[in-house]
Amino acid sequence: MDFEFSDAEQAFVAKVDAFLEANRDPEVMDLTRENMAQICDTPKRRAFMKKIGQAGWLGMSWPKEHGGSEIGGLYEYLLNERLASVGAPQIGKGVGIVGKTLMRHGNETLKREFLPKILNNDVEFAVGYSEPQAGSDAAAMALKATRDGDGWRLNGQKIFTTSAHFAEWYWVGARTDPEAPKHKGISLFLVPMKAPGITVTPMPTIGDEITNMVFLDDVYVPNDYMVGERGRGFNYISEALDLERFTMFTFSPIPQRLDLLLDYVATEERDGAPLRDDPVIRQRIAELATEAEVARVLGLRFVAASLAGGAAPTAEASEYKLYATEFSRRLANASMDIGGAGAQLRVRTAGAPMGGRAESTYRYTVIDTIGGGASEIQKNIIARRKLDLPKNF
Amino acid sequence: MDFEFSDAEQAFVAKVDAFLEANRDPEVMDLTRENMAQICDTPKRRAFMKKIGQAGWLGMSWPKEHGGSEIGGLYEYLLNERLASVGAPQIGKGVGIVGKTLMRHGNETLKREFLPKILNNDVEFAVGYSEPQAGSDAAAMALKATRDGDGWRLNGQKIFTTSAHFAEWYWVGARTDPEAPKHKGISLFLVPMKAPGITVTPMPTIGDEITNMVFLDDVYVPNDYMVGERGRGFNYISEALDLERFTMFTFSPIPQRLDLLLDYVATEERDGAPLRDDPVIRQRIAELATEAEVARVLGLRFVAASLAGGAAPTAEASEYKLYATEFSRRLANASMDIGGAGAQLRVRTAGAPMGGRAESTYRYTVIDTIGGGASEIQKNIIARRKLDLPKNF
Amino acid sequence: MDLTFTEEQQMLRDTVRGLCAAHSPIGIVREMEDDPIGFPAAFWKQLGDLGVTGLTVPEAYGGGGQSALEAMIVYEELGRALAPSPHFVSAVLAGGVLARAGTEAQKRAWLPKIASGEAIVTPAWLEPRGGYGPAGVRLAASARGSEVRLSGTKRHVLFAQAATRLLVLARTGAEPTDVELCLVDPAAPGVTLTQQYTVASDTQYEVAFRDVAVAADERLGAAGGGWAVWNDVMHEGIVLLAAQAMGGAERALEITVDYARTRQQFDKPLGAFQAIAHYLADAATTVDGGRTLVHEAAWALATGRPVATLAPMAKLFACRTYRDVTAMAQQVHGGIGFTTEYDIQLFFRRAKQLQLSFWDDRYLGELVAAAVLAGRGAAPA
Amino acid sequence: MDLTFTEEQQMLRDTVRGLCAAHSPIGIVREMEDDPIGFPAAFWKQLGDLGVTGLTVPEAYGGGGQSALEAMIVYEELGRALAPSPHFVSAVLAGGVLARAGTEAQKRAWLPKIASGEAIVTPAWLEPRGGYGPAGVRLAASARGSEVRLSGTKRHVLFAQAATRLLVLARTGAEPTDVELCLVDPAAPGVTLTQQYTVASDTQYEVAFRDVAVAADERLGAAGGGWAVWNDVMHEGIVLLAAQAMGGAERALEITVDYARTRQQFDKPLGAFQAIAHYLADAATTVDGGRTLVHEAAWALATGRPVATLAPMAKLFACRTYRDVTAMAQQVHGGIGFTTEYDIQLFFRRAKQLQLSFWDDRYLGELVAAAVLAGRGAAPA
Repeated sequence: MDFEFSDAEQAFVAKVDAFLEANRDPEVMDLTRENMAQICDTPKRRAFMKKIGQAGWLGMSWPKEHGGSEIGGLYEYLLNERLASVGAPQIGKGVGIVGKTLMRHGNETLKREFLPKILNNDVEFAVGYSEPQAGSDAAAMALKATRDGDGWRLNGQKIFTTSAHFAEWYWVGARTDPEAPKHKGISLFLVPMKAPGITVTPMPTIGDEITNMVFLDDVYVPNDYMVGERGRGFNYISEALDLERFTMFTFSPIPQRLDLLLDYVATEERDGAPLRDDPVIRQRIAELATEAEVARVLGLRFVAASLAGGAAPTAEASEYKLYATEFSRRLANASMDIGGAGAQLRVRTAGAPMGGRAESTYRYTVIDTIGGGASEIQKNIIARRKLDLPKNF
Repeated sequence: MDFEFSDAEQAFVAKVDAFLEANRDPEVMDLTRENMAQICDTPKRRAFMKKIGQAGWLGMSWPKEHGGSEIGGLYEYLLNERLASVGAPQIGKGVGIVGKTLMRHGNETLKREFLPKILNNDVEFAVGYSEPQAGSDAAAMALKATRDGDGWRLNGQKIFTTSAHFAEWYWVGARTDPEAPKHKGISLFLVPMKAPGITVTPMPTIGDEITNMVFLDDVYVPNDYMVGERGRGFNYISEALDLERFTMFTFSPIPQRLDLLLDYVATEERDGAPLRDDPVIRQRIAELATEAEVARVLGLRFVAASLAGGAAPTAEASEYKLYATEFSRRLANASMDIGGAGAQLRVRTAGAPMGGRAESTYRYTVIDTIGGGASEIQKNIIARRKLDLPKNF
Repeated sequence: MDLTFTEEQQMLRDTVRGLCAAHSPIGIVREMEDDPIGFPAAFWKQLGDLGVTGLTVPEAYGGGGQSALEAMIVYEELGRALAPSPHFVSAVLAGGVLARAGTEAQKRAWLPKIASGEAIVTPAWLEPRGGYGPAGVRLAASARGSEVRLSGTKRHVLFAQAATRLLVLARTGAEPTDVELCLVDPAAPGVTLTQQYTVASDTQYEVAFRDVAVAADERLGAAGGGWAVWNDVMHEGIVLLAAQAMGGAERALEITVDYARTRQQFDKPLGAFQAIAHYLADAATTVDGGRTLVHEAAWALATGRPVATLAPMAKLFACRTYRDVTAMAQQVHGGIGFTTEYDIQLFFRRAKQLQLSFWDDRYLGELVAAAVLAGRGAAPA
Repeated sequence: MDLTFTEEQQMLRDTVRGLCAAHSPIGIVREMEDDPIGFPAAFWKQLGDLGVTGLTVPEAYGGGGQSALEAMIVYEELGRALAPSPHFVSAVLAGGVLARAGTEAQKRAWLPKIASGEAIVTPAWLEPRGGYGPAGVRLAASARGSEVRLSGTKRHVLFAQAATRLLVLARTGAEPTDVELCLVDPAAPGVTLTQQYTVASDTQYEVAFRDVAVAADERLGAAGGGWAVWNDVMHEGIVLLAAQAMGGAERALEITVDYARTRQQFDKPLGAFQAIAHYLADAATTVDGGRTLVHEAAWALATGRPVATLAPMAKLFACRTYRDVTAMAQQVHGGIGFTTEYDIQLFFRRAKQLQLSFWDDRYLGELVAAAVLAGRGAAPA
């Protein structure tokens, strides 16, 4: 039993930290963007990610034949945790679900076109699975793809496409076989975001950042840009989720926010009395710190299970995701309470406790327990996969 | 708007209190019996209840033609709350479900035999609905009643018959029509507990008191002792529940236990420091006192709705039952925590905080959120009846 | 026992609901977010014209002389509609202070204008690094003859830009309750307003006072009596805020129940999932319980019963319920509720703010504990 | 990173599980409830014979010299089986104190006997109206030459009737840490034992000391150093109790999941109701999280890392989880779980006791807060 990472892994973390120190830039590393810090939506952020690629840190888990270094997903996990800890953009969809799915199932054209660009961070992707009538139930997606000569015509609407307003390519699921069972009629496509017929409409969120609706009106896609086999899209989506669990919910923002709160409590006073001496606050701090540690070790447990190989550690992933995100919301709520009346003030408002991040986190973390499989979905998974209970819905 | 009872109602309460004061007896009024304080299982308790009858307080809600005083169910509610507040036995099954169902549906023989005895407290009943395979789903009861000449033969098993070890008569549901739909094949019978073929087996509980299994082996019941019409037993059971809501879950034990805790906090010290000065305990006390008040007014809300007449206030009853019983368990748990290491000590153990009732309540209240419709059942009812949501199970 | 409202009370409710629908519909509520004025002028005028603004101001000073029960009904409706107005700060708090502590001349000068809505008076109370109690008041009031001079900083001053006067809580000595109340023109020399942005996007200002002169006739009540007056007024005020919270919670729950009835997931309505149905049933229970508790507190106020226990209980429970119900509501709404387009987020953000404003859980808990432990066992050491 | 156990550790787990099944099955656990001795002699003998009792006692004194990781495995298994034994009080606490603070002669006299199980030494620590900290120790130790005399009352002394010696915490002066540790024969003149009955039906005594003489060679460690030793030993001990709690929670959850899979309600298994399934999924998550936290704390102990944060976190979280999981388990079991016939109530009752024993949530929370705030910002005033 060993709860620490190996010397080699720790050396890698130190190298990443040194890199981050050398590349400090408040526009690139912005903790106030909370969950959205991970996206590469500005030129500076893209340039930063290009440097990450130059350091050899894109494609670490890829096979050498495709330009990767085959050193295992754990390093990508460690990298992302460090990136997240300073609010820097993270490696994600490109080296993750897009690259890995293309390597396994894509045709040669797609591999040649996209894999080198991904490793060099020359392309940003947007992912389109969710639709207005298919939320937690992705297999219910309805966007239509109909045959048109040597290609397809896509018609319909996607929702919650976070990167649609800056990405070049759309990784999008569509129903190619309306007669097939729900899970078997879906195919995956790669479509340029600038393709005629695509309209992107921003959806502002209470997390300050935007997400997007994407309307596809008779968008033509050549058959070569179908990913893998027709009708197997849902399988690829599920497989990629399994492959990409390492990067699914970074933990670092939680200790980072807890530190913010602890430092606030350690230094702030109310009516001349230090908050740190307040027994009620001390009890709440103790609970939060303890639950944060539980969330952390549930993450390690899932990482360890992933490293062990074998079947995908579905229940471990769900337990971690459930606990960590529910805790994230509790922490945000407690930070507001401990911040008191001032905690209602927003980032960049004079005198806001914790730099206003108590407030922003309270709004941002709403999505934590929803995105990437809502808490209720995680509980369904745990009940069935781990506890072997009957279907409950 | 008026949150107080009328002058007449308050005068009645004062009269009851004076009666209780005049009849103090630790064997009759025993708060340590917690939920089971309500049963008349000893000669002294039966004698006490006979006095209650002599005071004219049995059958207050009964029509005059049957010996009642027609002054409304609210007085029975007030009486029971006062009885519960001192741990005295309460009026219950006899004047309640048995009496009221007999008056509405019983034949003349049964009315003549039982109604006067009930008013005089000359009979104790046990109620047999639950079976091993029919818990929350009472309509699933399976105990068989088969025709035998001019009567019936009962065969099967009941469970959780609390009063079986001292009652004279068994008010028992049995399936007379196995081919009928679940809710329509049940009939109600009155059977002497001493009838040949009845065996009572005690089931000790973690609430110190016992409940019982009752085995019926070819028990003969004359047809006259079927209550009302064949196959309508489930309707009678449901109707009686609606009629008897006033006495379904007495609130008084909650403020009584809260007082016990508040007095403990007000007088006890730890390491020389008064508990009452402890900010953490003060916060918890504030929450408990507030939630107790919410439980109380949810009870009043239900009482007020009952008094208003019209449809049975099902949702109000469920909200009160759900909230009050869940709170009852939280209060018990908090009393243990505030009592500290000593709280693990039982009633009649030297030095036990709150006379050991923190400990006993912690065990007893387990049944609060289960008996009389588990919390989950109450939530189902609220979701469907109040919120008009679809069936969720 | 009677938990129903009179016909007049029901009419008042309908009136206010109608006013909100007509003059502060949700689109206007959204427009007012982060606005420097922060409330719709037409709505405010209508509240004044129809006598709602002056509802609880004594009749002798142009008000309606109604009880806390009527005010509570108004606040349930304002809470449901999220309708922004300076009614609470001006008519309830400042009006309450003036009615209790003002001289006859001060009452005549201000109460009728407050009742009509013509004047808006808003308290300047909280300070950086200060709590909700008297010790939190540190802004210095130094005597210069019959004048006092104010120096210090206030925060969370609602609607300061639109205010006719600020009701300032200032410190006159070292004793905890050496607190003075006085009226200050926000345009007076030495007063600086800076808007501050909040989770509820309401309209708050930081107000800096640099040697601001206050004349004798702008000082309210006896020296050193300021905190007691403020504390009394707050006990009435928090019952109304509790009503506002329960109105908001009730409406947020309705919106969520509607959503759960219609939104399909895995081929059935969300509300057919037992987990979701049980969230909603729990919420319905705490909302009904909280509302009844608030009704009881308002009834106690209206009938002159003590509210040292009930008033803080009401705000504690109501605001916690509002916060918890809206957090649950966001979860049930899923991703779409995270977008600003849906209304549920308006409730979610306001709920947390209301919980932290005008006495938070911690401060209220202390009040409740003190009240329920009073008279039991030995006196505190 | 490696969260697995070695083959040897797995064998140790199997051995202890086997021992519990053979010598402390659930029927025996029930027989031991409220028993004046309180543990099965055969089980205790087997633990001793197989080296489990002495597992963590230094090899030089006849023990196994194993680490906290091995001890943690043992406690998970004892917790699963609810197996009663004086191992914790004797080998962990008293053994830990002796190993740290005993003279060579004292160690030679006691550690081998503790390791074999031949001697049982149990701490006499808590007192009426006292807390868990040093101030709670008020039993007076008055010096008479090289002897001390003890007068006072201890409570919650586990297995006192079966004990060879009591390890008494006594007060020698007014400073908080003026605490002395000494060994007292429970049969010595002036010592009176009274059994006390508990929620867990375990075996506790109130022990009264009336001018009880303690010879110099029965005093442990330096004067005034008693509390520091006790505090260190407790930090190890609570990690094992946390393991015991998680073992119990895990088993209680298994029992409940089994019940939910088989018990039918409304024509389907309980576990097919989403509300129930979600209770169980939440419980599985906190049990897995708690177990991993306890493993980390034990690993930190075993590798000499600091545990000022992790040890109290582990007991705080593990005991709360055990209590919450068993309360949920009772609810899922319904009426039948309220009868003593079902085993779930055995877990439910023990869980609450474990949470209140050997530092409760409040005390642990203070330790955690102190640890996580240490070194941040300004030093406390």
